[in-house]
Amino acid sequence: MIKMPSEQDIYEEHVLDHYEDPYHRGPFGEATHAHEANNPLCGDEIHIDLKLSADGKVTEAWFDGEGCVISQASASMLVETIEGKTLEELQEFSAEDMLALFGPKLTPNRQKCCLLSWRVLQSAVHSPIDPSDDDQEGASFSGPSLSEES
Amino acid sequence: MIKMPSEQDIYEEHVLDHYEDPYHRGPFGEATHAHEANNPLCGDEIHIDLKLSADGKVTEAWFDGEGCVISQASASMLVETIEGKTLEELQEFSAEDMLALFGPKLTPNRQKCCLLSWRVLQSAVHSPIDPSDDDQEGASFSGPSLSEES
Amino acid sequence: MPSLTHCRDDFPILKRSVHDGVPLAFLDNAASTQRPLSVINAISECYEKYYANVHRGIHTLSEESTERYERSRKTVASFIGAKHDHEVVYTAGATAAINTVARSWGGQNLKPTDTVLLTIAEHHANIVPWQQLAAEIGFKIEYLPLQDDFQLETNAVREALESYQPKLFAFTAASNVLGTSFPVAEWTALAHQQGSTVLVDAAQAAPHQSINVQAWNADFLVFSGHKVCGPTGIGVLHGKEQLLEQMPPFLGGGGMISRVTTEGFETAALPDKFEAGTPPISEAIGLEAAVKYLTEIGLKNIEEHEKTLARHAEHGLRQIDGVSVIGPQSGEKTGIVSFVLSHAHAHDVAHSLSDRGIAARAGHHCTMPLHHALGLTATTRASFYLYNTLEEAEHLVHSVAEIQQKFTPTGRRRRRRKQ
Amino acid sequence: MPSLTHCRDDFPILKRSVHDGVPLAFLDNAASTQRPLSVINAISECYEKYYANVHRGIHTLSEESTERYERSRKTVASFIGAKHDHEVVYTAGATAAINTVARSWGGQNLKPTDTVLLTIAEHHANIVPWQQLAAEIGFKIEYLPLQDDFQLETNAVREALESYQPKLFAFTAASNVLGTSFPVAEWTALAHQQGSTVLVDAAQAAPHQSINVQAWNADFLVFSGHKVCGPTGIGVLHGKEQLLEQMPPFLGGGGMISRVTTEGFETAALPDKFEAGTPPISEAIGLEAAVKYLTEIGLKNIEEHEKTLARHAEHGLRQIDGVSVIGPQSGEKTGIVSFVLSHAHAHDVAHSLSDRGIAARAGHHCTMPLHHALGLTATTRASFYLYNTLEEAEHLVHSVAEIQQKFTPTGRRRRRRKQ
Ligand SMILES: Cc1ncc(COP(=O)(O)O)c(C=O)c1O
Ligand SMILES: Cc1ncc(COP(=O)(O)O)c(C=O)c1O
Repeated sequence: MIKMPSEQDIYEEHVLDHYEDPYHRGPFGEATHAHEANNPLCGDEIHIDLKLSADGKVTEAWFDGEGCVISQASASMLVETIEGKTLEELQEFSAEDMLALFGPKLTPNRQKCCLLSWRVLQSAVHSPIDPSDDDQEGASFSGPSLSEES
Repeated sequence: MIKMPSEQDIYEEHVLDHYEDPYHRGPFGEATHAHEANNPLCGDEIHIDLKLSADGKVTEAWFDGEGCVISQASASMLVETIEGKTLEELQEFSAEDMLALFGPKLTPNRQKCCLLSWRVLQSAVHSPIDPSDDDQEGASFSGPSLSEES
Repeated sequence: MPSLTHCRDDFPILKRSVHDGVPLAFLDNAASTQRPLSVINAISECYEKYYANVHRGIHTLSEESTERYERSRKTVASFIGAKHDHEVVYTAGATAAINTVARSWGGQNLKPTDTVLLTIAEHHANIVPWQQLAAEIGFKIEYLPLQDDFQLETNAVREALESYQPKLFAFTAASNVLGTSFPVAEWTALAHQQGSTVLVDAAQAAPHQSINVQAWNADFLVFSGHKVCGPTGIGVLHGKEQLLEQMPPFLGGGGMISRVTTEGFETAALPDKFEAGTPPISEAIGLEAAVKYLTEIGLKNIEEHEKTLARHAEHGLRQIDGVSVIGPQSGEKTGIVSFVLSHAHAHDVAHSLSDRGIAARAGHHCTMPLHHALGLTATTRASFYLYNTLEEAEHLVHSVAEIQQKFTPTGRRRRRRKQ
Repeated sequence: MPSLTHCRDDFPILKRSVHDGVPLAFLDNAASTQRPLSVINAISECYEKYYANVHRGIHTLSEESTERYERSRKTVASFIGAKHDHEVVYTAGATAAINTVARSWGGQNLKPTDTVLLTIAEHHANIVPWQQLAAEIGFKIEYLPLQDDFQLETNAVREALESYQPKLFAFTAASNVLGTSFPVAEWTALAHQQGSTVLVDAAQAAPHQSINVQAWNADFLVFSGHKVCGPTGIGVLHGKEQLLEQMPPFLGGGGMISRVTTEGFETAALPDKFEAGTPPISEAIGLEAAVKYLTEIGLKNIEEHEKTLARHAEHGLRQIDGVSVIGPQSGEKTGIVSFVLSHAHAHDVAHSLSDRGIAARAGHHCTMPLHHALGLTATTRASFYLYNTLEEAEHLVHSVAEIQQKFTPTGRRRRRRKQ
């Protein structure tokens, strides 16, 4: 039997803080890499902008988007965390790490909200913003699918 | 709950008599009307030949076919019964009448065996054997369908 | 209003608590209903007492199963007022039923120059199959828009029918989001005047209102077992005899043929023609029990009961600052209320409702085009059924008020990261 | 052989008498099996304790149902040794699964000049969908014939593959009539050498032998829930990830999309892409219980048990004058024995067996082309499963001997009609 985490657990102070006062939310003019995707479950949208240095480090990370507390707060936590990380470190940053970063335990359906920004990030690092801008490989995700509810 | 009639009931003397010593079974050269069909359930086949008089009476009826005791015995009983009948009388001869003529009570699935000849008869009266032989309307049955088993 | 409170005892699941003793208020009935014990027992009894594969097996269990399977068809046929039992075809669900009509009738009848008319309020089940077919054949799909008050007037339907002259008009009898129902008989008559064939998606109507397919006169009608207190895994396609007879079969396999050779096959008579393979046997038997249960309580009573609850909830929700109900103020309404909160996302609302024991849906409810047209990405939906109570409706209203309050921005500051 | 007699207690239906106290000997397992209490209870429990529509509902019941539904997929994936859970797609049955491959993969890949290779022993479910598609597209269908001894040698398969170069080779892993099974891995490897795609109909294999889709290496594999002690209304399509990903969706509706606009739709990821509409939820949960039950007893034990019974029955039947067994004397055999009597039609045999409590099938068993090739219209089939006993096998043999005797012509004379 699944124990549905209660409101207090999930919407804890830390989470609501990130929701109301997000880190690096908004447009970012100096991005070298970017990606965006939506979660068809709820229409949540996340856009991530990255500035990667020549030696493969994230010098700056921004997000923008719309959606539920979990998707937006987790995106804020993610961009805050990854600044300064190398590409290898990002690649190693697993879905489990993302859930751990978020903190409160989530049911499978709400994990999808939390993992949206993480997925977008995985694609963003492969999506340079430049004339050869049609690199579309980021569009196909692996992992649990994001389908709709009925 | 369906009570499956037992062997003794269904394969009673009268039925087996008709099976082993059928009435007017075989080819009949003087038919004016004829039809045949099969029961996909078991592959039973019944062909019926009728000789209709100008005033719309069955002067002679024959059948031929292959199949289970019930389909063959009931066909024999049917052709024996209908000789001398008018077309109106045939039209009025219902599926229930056919089951009553057969005698032993049948479960729904075995009623299909019993009603095969009756269906063929209903089509045969509309299927004259003559140059305008392409009257195909007899091919579509009404009533319970004769589908296959799995 | 006749109290239906005694019905609650018939549904074992309603006794459970959600967590930590919080009782369940199941308001997710538009997604799927719960089952009374009589349905659960009918399924168990089938497997425990007389199950065998149906279709003319010559042994006692198969005779019994076949008889019960076909008795179910008869009961369902009379539940919807069908002229012939064999006009009732069992499918895997409403979705499968619409796909059957699309591929079989549509594949045969729709031409590149044709138009299929839908409403913007259709469920994806009544959009995507037509889009798939349109991609193959090349016909056009037009959508009837809603007015600003969420209504769709018969006049607009008449005009669209006249100007598009659609080969098919496919519409839902009741919206799964707006809480409205459409005048099926009237629209069908208008469509027939233009020579259009009509498919009615009754997935949200069958659970709540008495249906008479002959009075409605639609050419096709579909609904799902799991939304009428029946099992999952079964749906109903009703088609007029003449249409079903002219259509090619859809799925191929055992049971739908009268003869197969290495060269080809001959199709069986109705309804077998559209029931390829081993059918949903225990599901049909469960569906019969469900339909009997609803009939005993009376569709009229059910409709009245759930409307009372839904209107009560709607009234309460409309009083809350920052809550908007997505649906008209008046007109023919059903037991569904969808809404949005100015301060909380639909998902967070549903989550917080669940903490309070209330099961509601959040999302686009498989109506993305409708949500897009309304400028929304997601709504929260409460949908009532015969076993719900006035207390639950009130609990919903109070909970939504609390949630709207709780998610009001308070000028929080994120703790700065130690670097 | 390990006795499986204790299993009988797990199946409530086996306690019933057929009529007048005659005990039931259920030998119609190839048509559909019975269910152990654990399966029946899993279904009831789902409806009584945690049912709601699945797919990302944000409330406790929907979370629980979704979790159980997806856990079922995991269990079934490991039951057949699938590489990925999302290679397991739930359908309405084996028939629906084959139709899905035909319409989706076949519609995309088969060209007018192509050939589809089948065996003459296929079930209609693995013939008619290809005939329907061939009528549209225009490709050829070829059938591998049987030898006089009912066998189909690998050499003949190799030659046919070489000469026809089929785009698809679709064959049954075990015949539902002949009581034989085919060397799936070997034939699949040969087909792949010729560049053919392979579909394996495992409807009669899954209940009785341990399947490893990775070892078999077939591109598609299908089976039905109701033949593995699971519920009706559910079947399994296994496809290799890469193939499923390249295929267009089949049925359209809710759940299989990631986005719908008025202009068109985007398809969801696997496995949702092929699961349009509300899926068979309680059926999936029942199927998981069935697969666990079979795994606990051990497929090896089941196979051995039913083979012993079937060979015992076959040996006895072959001794009876006028009885012919329709199947080879040797080779890889399963728990199925089909036969014909010189004096009695298959229907009369099944009927008379039923009088003696024995449930057996009579007819063409959805294999008309096979029966035609054998010069038969109908056979009687006894099919054994884990809960059958040696006594039942012997009862069958004695009963058949009696029936052959009873229907021996005796020179009866019909009473002449009084005119
Ligand atoms: C070999 C074979 N394939 C396919 C099927 C079809 O299975 P279902 O009727 O469950 O779809 C059957 C069962 O009748 C079968 O025996
Ligand atoms: C209006 C409407 N149509 C069709 C469907 C599809 O029904 P199912 O998922 O049972 O196939 C639904 C249910 O979600 C619905 O609400």
